[in-house]
Order: sequence, then structure tokens, then C-alpha cells
Amino acid sequence: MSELVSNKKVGAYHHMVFSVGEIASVAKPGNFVAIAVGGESSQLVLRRAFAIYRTFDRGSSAGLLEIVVAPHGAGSIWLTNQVPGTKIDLIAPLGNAFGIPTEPVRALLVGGGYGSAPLFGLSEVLKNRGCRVDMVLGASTAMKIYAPLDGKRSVSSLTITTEDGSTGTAGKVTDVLPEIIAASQVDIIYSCGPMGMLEAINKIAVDFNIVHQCSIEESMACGIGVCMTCVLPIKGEDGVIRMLRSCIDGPVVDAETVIWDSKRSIPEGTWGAN
Amino acid sequence: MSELVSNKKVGAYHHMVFSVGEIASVAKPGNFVAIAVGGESSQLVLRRAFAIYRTFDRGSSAGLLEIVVAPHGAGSIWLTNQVPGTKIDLIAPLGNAFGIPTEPVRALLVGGGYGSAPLFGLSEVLKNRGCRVDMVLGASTAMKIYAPLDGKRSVSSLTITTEDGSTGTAGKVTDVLPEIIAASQVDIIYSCGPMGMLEAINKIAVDFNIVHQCSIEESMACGIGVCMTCVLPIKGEDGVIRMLRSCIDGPVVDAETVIWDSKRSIPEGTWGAN
Amino acid sequence: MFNYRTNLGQAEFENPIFTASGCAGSGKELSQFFNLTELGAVVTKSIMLKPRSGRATPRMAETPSGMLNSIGLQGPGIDQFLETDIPWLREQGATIVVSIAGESTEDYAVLARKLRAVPGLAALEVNISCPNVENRGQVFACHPATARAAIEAVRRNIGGELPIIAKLTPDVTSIVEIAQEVVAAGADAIALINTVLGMVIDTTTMRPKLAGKTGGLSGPAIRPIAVRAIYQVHEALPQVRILGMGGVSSGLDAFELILAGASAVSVGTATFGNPTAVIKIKEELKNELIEHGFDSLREAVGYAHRSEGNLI
Amino acid sequence: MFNYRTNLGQAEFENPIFTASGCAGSGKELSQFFNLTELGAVVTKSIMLKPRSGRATPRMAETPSGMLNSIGLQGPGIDQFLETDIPWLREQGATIVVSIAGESTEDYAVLARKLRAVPGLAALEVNISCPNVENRGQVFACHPATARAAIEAVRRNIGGELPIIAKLTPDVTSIVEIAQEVVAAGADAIALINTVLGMVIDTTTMRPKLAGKTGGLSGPAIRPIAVRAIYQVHEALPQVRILGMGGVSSGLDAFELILAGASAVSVGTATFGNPTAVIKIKEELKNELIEHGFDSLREAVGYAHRSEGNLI
Ligand SMILES: Cc1cc2nc3c(=O)[nH]c(=O)nc-3n(C[C@H](O)[C@H](O)[C@H](O)COP(=O)(O)OP(=O)(O)OC[C@H]3O[C@@H](n4cnc5c(N)ncnc54)[C@H](O)[C@@H]3O)c2cc1C
Ligand SMILES: Cc1cc2nc3c(=O)[nH]c(=O)nc-3n(C[C@H](O)[C@H](O)[C@H](O)COP(=O)(O)OP(=O)(O)OC[C@H]3O[C@@H](n4cnc5c(N)ncnc54)[C@H](O)[C@@H]3O)c2cc1C
Ligand SMILES: Cc1cc2nc3c(=O)[nH]c(=O)nc-3n(C[C@H](O)[C@H](O)[C@H](O)COP(=O)(O)O)c2cc1C
Ligand SMILES: Cc1cc2nc3c(=O)[nH]c(=O)nc-3n(C[C@H](O)[C@H](O)[C@H](O)COP(=O)(O)O)c2cc1C
Ligand code: FES
Ligand code: FES
Repeated sequence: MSELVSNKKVGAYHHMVFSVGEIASVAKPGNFVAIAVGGESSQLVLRRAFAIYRTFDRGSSAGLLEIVVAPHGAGSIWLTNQVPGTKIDLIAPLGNAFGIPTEPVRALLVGGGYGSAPLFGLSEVLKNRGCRVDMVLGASTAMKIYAPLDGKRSVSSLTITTEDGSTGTAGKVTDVLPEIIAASQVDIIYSCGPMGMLEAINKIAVDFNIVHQCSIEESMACGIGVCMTCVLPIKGEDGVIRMLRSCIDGPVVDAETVIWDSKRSIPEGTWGAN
Repeated sequence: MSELVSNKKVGAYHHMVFSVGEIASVAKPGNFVAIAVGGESSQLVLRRAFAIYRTFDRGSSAGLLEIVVAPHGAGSIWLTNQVPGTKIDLIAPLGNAFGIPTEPVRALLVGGGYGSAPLFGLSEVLKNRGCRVDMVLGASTAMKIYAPLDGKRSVSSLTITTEDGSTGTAGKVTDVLPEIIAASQVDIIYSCGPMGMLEAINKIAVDFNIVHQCSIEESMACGIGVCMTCVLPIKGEDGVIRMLRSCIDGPVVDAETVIWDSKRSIPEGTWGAN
Repeated sequence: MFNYRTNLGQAEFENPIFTASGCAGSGKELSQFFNLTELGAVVTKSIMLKPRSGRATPRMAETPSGMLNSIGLQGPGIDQFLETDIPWLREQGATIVVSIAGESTEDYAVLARKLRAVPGLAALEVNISCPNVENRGQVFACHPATARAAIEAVRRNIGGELPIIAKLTPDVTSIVEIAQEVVAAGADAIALINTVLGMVIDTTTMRPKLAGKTGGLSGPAIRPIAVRAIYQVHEALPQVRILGMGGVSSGLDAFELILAGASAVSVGTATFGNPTAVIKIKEELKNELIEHGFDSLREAVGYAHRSEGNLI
Repeated sequence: MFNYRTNLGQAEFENPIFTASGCAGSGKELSQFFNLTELGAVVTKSIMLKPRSGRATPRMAETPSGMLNSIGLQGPGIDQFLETDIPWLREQGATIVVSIAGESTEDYAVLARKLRAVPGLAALEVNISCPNVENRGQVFACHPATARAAIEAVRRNIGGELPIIAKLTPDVTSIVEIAQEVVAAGADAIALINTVLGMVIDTTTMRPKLAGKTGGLSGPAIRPIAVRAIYQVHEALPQVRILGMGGVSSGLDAFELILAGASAVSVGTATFGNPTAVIKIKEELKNELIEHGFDSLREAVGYAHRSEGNLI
């Protein structure tokens, strides 16, 4: 059990900090946590996954782990209603991490809504490696842009788009991407956000022939690879499509290997399809 | 929703006070409340019943209602973990009330465990009617005797029994009853506690030919008379045994009309038995 | 103006939210909390020919997101019921659906004859999810032949008037098969689902918790089973109206059953947790329907079955 | 000394807590959290003849105290499974129960032949709760004849050695009838229960939430159904060992299934909420048994069936 240390409303989200001890020292940008929700006699039997926003490794016992939660349904509303001091049942770190280039490159980080959360930790790592980091964050409205001051410091440029124009450029992230890619001569895109957005970003990445890693959000029952609920069709290096688990083979995947638009059907030629 | 105003541990129990407004002015000794437990996404779908310990009618908006809760299973443990200020979903008053004699009589009140709770309100009413009130409280051990100071003031004598002898007389309430009945020339017994105790008290009441009203605790799903889960076999004035609902025809019943020891079977001759 | 009306066979109802049989007492108990005319219908507890004591206690065990009951159809018998309960409900102006249950095919026939002349009833719910003493206590609705016989007995004796809603148990290999059978036998609509057979063992006494050993599971736990049964039967028999039930405790839950194919929804166990649940659900469902752009309840019935390309 | 050992047919196990098929991956994933030798057995996910992609996503929907899944038996096929999964599990020293599933009776026969020579297996769980392509996709375990045929095919081909545990679906009119049939066909033990068929409709899209429309309901919501099925089958076939499962997430839950008649208990959905649930349950159940005065697990099996007068 991890103690909830702080719970603050930030725009439409809650920024939540947990005391997690050693976990903080092993978590990498892209990893997620799985949290039990609803309390003792909860009818919610499954954990909820949240991208790790940041960790503070302060020695084995004092490590902190931070997440950004959108109060949405029963589980997240319960979580955001918890008060500091509450013990929370949390498993972390889970999943794989964003791949970090060995050489300094020019990276573009694109986040939708709370999808910005894991990108700030990533941008710090990239910056420490000497990369240039541009960031684009988009949401339907200003309240749903999560871009804290100290996060902004780690990026070279930050562009914000909102669909209602309440802050930044009116429109979608994809409206501004081509220009930024061209201007900054981007080598790699990292993205996190709704599936539709990831798919749209991928089209642009393919057009520009840029590597694109995205963090996927599939419904997960277990988060540890045992249930096979969280799969998505991914084309391997051998050209074969396989249903891979986004909880352990992801949540970060190479966007160009994903068979997008296969929702509610198995893509033709998938291994074992019949 | 009623606000939880106070929640204090008293021995093995929790004394809990709710702000209930007008309800306080209509509740009578013997009535109970039904409380929803487990919070928003609770897997506990049924309310829990608690005898009303006391009410304070302080005008329509400021009425208070008090109960005594034994943390036992999921529902009562959840309830006793709530902190003052929490809004609790509570329905009251439910059920019938102890019958109050029109003339001053000598009454003996017998409570087992938290079964003492409704007896203090009753003793006050009886006292105001000029009755002599003796009280016997029993439990397995001292921690399970609920007998607050201000409650004690309303009774003429208080005898305590514990099975482990940790306070009062070692033994069961029924060990001391005959003597007290004889000494105080008791006209009526009121009791509340586990079924086994009520049955044992009833044997004594029958022996001494004393009227005996007891408050029954049957498993209740609805508390308002619609589900038929809480029935017990009761012989009517016409001599016919019927399965009556303890939530609306009770919880207070004339002990001599109850067909005791019919657990897990329908007594012969019950109306509609086949 | 949103049209909330619905029908089950010939019977028309102001709105689609009903009480569930056996979960609303005689109606009197709930009328302390709201006006019974607010309901689409009051469905009475299943009434039998003769007075019944019901089963011994304990009759109830709570389970995760549900409960077991083994009431055993306690009730006063049809004669007293017609003398007291029905006149009282009529006085209140309630829309009445009478639920009946029998121990033999003949029981159903006699009950139907007793009810055919009774004025002021909207429909008859025929609970065939109860044991048939003539067939080793096997439940009527568990076998096509006995299910058919019970419904035929009612159909023959009720006269052509009163719509018959056959109430089925989900504890069968094929609910569609039973549904087809009772429709062939003359049922105008189907009520889905009755409780699911379950058991709880008390780990203290180390015996079944209920005196009757097994009991019927109800509440939110069974909602996915209800939705599946309704969806299957609506798919197979789209022209037959369904009265859905099983774990509905919010307007959203009711909406789920409507989308699956229910034309009306009964609320049972939720009333135990909240006496005014039916009223809350009625309001919430209406709001859901309006928010989703429906002009009437009827448009939403079975909407989850539309072909993939179709958008509202 | 408390004796925690148990058996299913000829197969002996150190303790009665197993993983549930399809809920423990290949074993590797859980071995990060604890040593697989701590388990009574690892039950593998049901393996089929050929590689399977499984169903499209979404494959999962949470429900009150439970969840639906429609994985569709994704897996690598028996050949790769025997090459990689089994050797790995043997290396760990795990006690292995292999679960198999087929689309035709012949599939079961071939799977059995492929497994008969494989060393180091404790037992075979035969999942017959899956669709039979030769019989309009109807589930084998839903009909006595197809259930029997599948088990007979395994019995004939496995050789006399490996105990067969037939895994049944609760979605039938009479689970006892199916149990009797598979025992007659050569099953040494029965696994009860597989998931219950259910559906969730997404009220936003107004379509079934799962791509496969229906899914299997598991978790605490179905525990009363599991207890009932186990109790019924143990009552009818007291000499046949039962591997119980369905909604077990604590030692007390497992104790309930044991009292009903299970000789061992598989844990499925609880693992999703807590990766070490099996270990917790193993410890808790042992403590329960000891606290209730049992000297061995075996004494407690079916204890809820003792006659009324009997006290421990
Ligand atoms: C890898 C990963 C990272 C995530 N990161 C974040 C984050 O940083 N911040 C945040 O607020 N949320 C995040 N989510 C979504 C979060 O896990 C919950 O799904 C969301 O909070 C809704 O849960 P609920 O109980 O409130 O809603 P409900 O709608 O009641 O959820 C019911 C069920 O549906 C599943 N579900 C619902 N919506 C989604 C979704 N969009 N994706 C996957 N499963 C879903 C839930 O897991 C649950 O089982 C992430 C999900 C995944 C898989
Ligand atoms: C009329 C009445 C008055 C009561 N007064 C009090 C009181 O003043 N103080 C107090 O602490 N408790 C009282 N109880 C018992 C209380 O309602 C709960 O049953 C008890 O707190 C256990 O609930 P749980 O959720 O903690 O336990 P669980 O064991 O989890 O309860 C599970 C289910 O069993 C039922 N149940 C369990 N034990 C009992 C029991 N002894 N009697 C009836 N139903 C039971 C519960 O209602 C619930 O549905 C009263 C019960 C009734 C019917
Ligand atoms: C206490 C109780 C009593 C019931 N009695 C009856 C009955 O008499 N006749 C009947 O057809 N169904 C009866 N049912 C079943 C309900 O009408 C309903 O079909 C079932 O409970 C599922 O709905 P729910 O989950 O909303 O309760 C009863 C259910 C409960 C819980
Ligand atoms: C995600 C998931 C996958 C499953 N896969 C299988 C399977 O491959 N073979 C099988 O026999 N049962 C399978 N089951 C059923 C379980 O083994 C078990 O019988 C059922 O889930 C009830 O137990 P539980 O409530 O503990 O999960 C699966 C269940 C789940 C939830
Ligand atoms: S969430 Fe269970 S395998 Fe990925
Ligand atoms: S508790 Fe429902 S009738 Fe008494």
C-alpha cells in the first residue's frame, strides 16, 4: 500500500502524488501504474491504469510517484476523491518505456488531454541526452490542457491547440504538426493520447517518414500480461501481424507497426485468424 | 442524506450521531433506521438496520438521531470507519415501537450486547410515565456492555452480567432474572438482543406469567415490508400461525406469540404451509 | 414532446418502468413513498391458488452486488388477493399487472379462469419459473413442453382479452427455444429474466445459509445475464415485446436493457436499497433517451441490434 | 500437522489452490511475483490445435463485481505450446495441468494424442465450454451428446494414464445431467464453473461493448452460481472430485467452494485485481480450515452436505 501524499485539482484533472519507496527509482517514462479503486467492498474488481507523470527518487523509502487523473467514471472519480493520508493499493512500474535514442536527436512530443503526463518525464530524459525537444499539446478546451510550469521548462518550444480555441491555436494537434516538423527538422515523434489522435499523428509521421513511438490506451483487465484483453494487432519484423498485449509489449509501440483502424475486427492475415 | 455528526468508540461499539432534521421528532423507542453502506461503487446492495438508541428533537432542522454499532462485517465496519461530516444515506424511522403501558407499572428491561441501545430511550419514556424501571444488561465480556452514564440515570437499578465475569455478575442475564423479577415484582419485560437470549428470557417470562415484549433481529433486505425476507412465525389472536414481517409488524413483538425454535423450518399448522 | 409510452402485446402503458414481481409487496408499502400512478405498472407478487406460508428463514443472503432469496411465494392465495389487494390497487388508480404462479398446469388454468372476469387489469404476467410438483419439482420454464403447457392453459382460460407476459428463467440451455415455445403457445410478450439459481454457504455454520438451501440471485450482479437474454430473444423474435429486468438500479441500466430489446423494464432488488428507486429510474431513463436524441422510447427499443453502418 | 494435500482422480496435489485456465498467461508473467511451485497446480490457458488470433477488441467489459471477457482462446497452438510453454513450466518445477479446447470432436482426439506422450503433466483439463463448429457453433458442454463425444475422444486417445478433468459451463438446464454424462464418458473429475454468458451494452455507442457481442461473466458476481453448481454435482456424484472455481478472491470464498464439494479451487479473475491473489488465498484457506478444527483439507470437502444433526 502506498500513501497518497497530495491530491490537487489542476484544470479538469487531479495531480496526485504517492509515496512509493523504491519504485520511484526504477520507473521509466512510458511506464504505468495500476491502482485498485473503490475501497474495501468495491464492486469494481479491476485495477485502473495511469501513466506515470513523474517520479522523485529520494532514496529507498522516500520515493514519490505522480500521476494525472481525469475524473471520468466510477473508478477515477473514487480515486480523485481520496484525501491525502489514505493508503492506496498500487502496482508499479508496469509496461515498457519510451525508447531513448542513443544520440542527440530532434524530438517532437505530442500529447492529447492527460496524455501529456508521461511526456514531461520523457522530455527531461531526452534533454539530458542533449536532444532538442519540441512539444505540442492538444485538447478540446483549455481546462483539459495539462502543462505545468516546471514541465514546460524542459522543452524548447511548446505549442498548444484547443478545439474550441479557448487557449493556444484553435484546432487539433495535427493541424500544427506539419509546420513544426518542417521547421524543427524533427527526427522522432513521441505521442500519447486518444487512439484517434495517435492514428492521425501516425499518418503525418508516415508522410514525413519520421519514426513515431506512441503510448496506447487499451482496456486492461490485469495490466501484467495474464488476461489477453488488452491486445492490438501489430506487424512484426517478419511481416506477420500478431495480437500483442499492450500491457507488457506496450503501452509504448512503434506506431508504424500498428494496424490502425482494425477496431472491432481482426485484420486479415493476422497470425491465427480464421 | 444525513450528516454524520459524531462517531466515538465506546468499548467494543461505536456511538454514532446523525443530523436527521424532522425525523428525530417522530421516532419512538423500538424503531430502527436503515443505512446504505459501502459508498458509491459498493458491492453491498442492501441497507443495514440499526436500532435507534436515542433521538434529540431540537426543532425541525436540528434533530439528532443516535445509534450504537458493533463493527462486525463489511457493512458495519464501513459505517464505523466514516468520519464526521460524511453524508450518510439513512431511512428512518422504520418498524413499530415498544408498547407503552397506560398506567405506571414495574418494568424490567433486558438487553444483550448492543441490544441495550433502544432500551435507554424506552426507559426514559417509561420513567416519565411513572414506571419503575429495572435494567439487566448482559454480554460475553465487559467491552460489549453498552451502558452510558446518562442512560443509567433513567433506571432504578442496573444489573450487569458477563459470561467471562470481567464486570458485574459472571453468567448470563437469565441467571439473574428470576431473582430480580421476584424482588421488583415486575409487571412487564422488554428485551432486545440475540434470538437465543430472547427465547431464554421468554421461558422465564412464561414461568412468571409476565408480559414480555422483545425486539427481534431478522435478516432484512428492504426494511419497508416489500421483500418478505424478514418473516417469523407468529401466532395471532385467532390461534393461527402466520409468517409476519419483522420489519413492519416488528421489530417489537409479543414474545409469547412467537413460535420460538422454528429456525430453518415452518412450524406445523402455519397458515399456507404445505 | 417526448413520447414515453410503450406496450406489451395489446397492453399500453404510460411509461416503461414497472415494479418487479415480488419486490413491491402489495403496493401499499411503496405508496407511502410515492404515488403508484407514477409507475408504468405495478406488477404484483406472484399469486398462487391457495395461501402459502413460503419457505422457512433465513430466506436471504447478500452476495457481491446481489442477493439470494428463497421466499417460496408466500402469499394469501388468489381469492383473498382478489378481495383485498386488487380493489385497493384499483382505488389508487394504479396500472395493474397481475403475476400468477402455479404448481401444476391445472393451477395455471384455474388461476386464469379466476382472473378472466376481473376488471381493471392491464396484463397478466405468468411466472413459470417455479417448481412443477407433477414433474419432480422441475421448473416449468426449464423445459419446452411444460413451459408450453402452462402458457396454453392460461391462454385457453383467460379469453382472448388480457395480454399474457410469460416470465422465463435464465437457467436454461437455450432461452430462445423456450421463448419461441411460449410465444407459439399464445404468450403476447416475454418477461426476462427471473432470478438465477444460486447458493451461499455460511462459513460459520458450514451449511447453506438459506433454509431452502438454494435461492434466486438478483441485483446488479446478474445484469449482464439479463442483457444477454433480452438481446438473444429480441434477435430471434423481434416482433415480440419484452419486459426486461435484472439488476436495474439506474436509468442507464434501464437504457441498457431497452437498447438490448426490452420495451419496458421492471425494477426489483434496487427497491430494497432505495424505496424510491423506480421513480428515480423513470426520470433518469427519460433523460438518457432525450439526451441520446430519441423522440420516443419505442425508437430506442432494440437499437443495439442495428447494423454496423447505421448511426443515429 | 495439517494435511493440505488433495487429489483429482489419480492426480495428487500438494495444496488445493490452482490458477484458472486463461487467467495466468503462460505462467511466466506470474513467476515474477511468486514461485510457481507454491501453487497446487498451474492450469494453462486452453490450448487448441492451431494458432489462434482470438477475437477482436474490445474483449473486456467490467460489470458489477465481475467482468466479461471474449478472448476467443488466443494462443500459439499445441505444437509451439509443447515446444516452449511446457518445457519452461517443467524447468520451474511447477505442477502442470494442461487445458485443451477443440472446435470439433476430432480436435479433442488429436490434442489428446499429442499430449499422451508428454512427460511431467499432472492432469488434463478438457474445456468443453467452447463452440463446436460442426454443430452450429453450439457449445460442446451444452448438450449431453456432444459433451460425451468430446470427453470420449480424449479418453480413447490419452491412454489410461492422465486424469481427465472435464470443464463444464453453467449455462445449461441441468449441470448434473452433463456431469453424469462426462463421467460416464471417462472423465475422472469435473471442473466447475466456466464463465456465464453475458453481455454489456455501451450506452454511449449504443452497441454491445465487446466486439464479439457476448462474453463470459466471471468474478465474485458469479460465485453463488458456482457454489450452487458444485453443491448440486457433489450431491449427485459424491465420489467424483470437483475442481471448483468462480469468483474466489479470498480464503473464505475458497472455503465456501470446498464446503460445497470442491476438492481443489482455481482462481481466475481475482489475479487480475491482485497478481498474488492465489498465494494469499492459499494461506487464508489453510488458516480457515485450521481455525474450523479440520486436520486435513479432505475432511472439509463437501462438509456442507452433512445431515442436519451432525456437528463437527
Ligand atoms: C496504459 C493506460 C494509461 C492510462 N493513463 C491514464 C492517465 O494518465 N490518466 C487518466 O486519467 N486515465 C488514464 N487511463 C485510463 C484509466 O485507466 C481509466 O480507464 C479511466 O480513468 C476510466 O476509468 P473509470 O473507472 O473512471 O471509468 P469506467 O468507465 O467506469 O471504466 C470502466 C472500465 O473500462 C475501462 N476503461 C474505460 N475507459 C478506458 C480507456 N480510455 N482506456 C482503457 N480502459 C478504459 C476501465 O479500465 C474499466 O475497466 C489509462 C489507461 C491505460 C490503459
Ligand atoms: C431490526 C434490527 C436492528 C439492528 N440493530 C443493530 C444495532 O443497534 N447495532 C448493530 O451493530 N447492529 C444492529 N443490527 C444488525 C445490523 O443490521 C447488521 O446486520 C450488522 O451490522 C452486520 O452487518 P455487516 O454488513 O457488518 O455484516 P455482514 O455479515 O457482512 O452482513 C451481511 C448480511 O447479513 C445480514 N445480517 C448479518 N448479521 C445479521 C444479524 N445479526 N441480524 C440481521 N441481519 C444480519 C445483513 O443485513 C447483511 O445483509 C440490527 C439488525 C436488525 C434487523
Ligand atoms: C425477494 C424477491 C422476491 C421475488 N418474488 C418473485 C415472484 O413472486 N414472482 C416472480 O415472477 N419473480 C419474483 N422475483 C424475481 C424478480 O421479479 C426479478 O425477476 C428478479 O429479482 C430480477 O430483477 P432485479 O435484479 O431487479 O431484482 C423476486 C425477486 C426477489 C429478490
Ligand atoms: C480473461 C479470461 C480468460 C479465460 N480463458 C479461459 C480458457 O482459456 N479456458 C477455460 O477453460 N476457461 C477460461 N476462462 C474461465 C476461467 O478459467 C474460470 O473458469 C472463470 O473465469 C471463473 O473463475 P473466476 O471467477 O475466478 O475468474 C477465462 C476467464 C477469463 C476471465
Ligand atoms: S491487461 Fe491483461 S494481458 Fe494486458
Ligand atoms: S425486510 Fe423486506 S419485508 Fe421485511
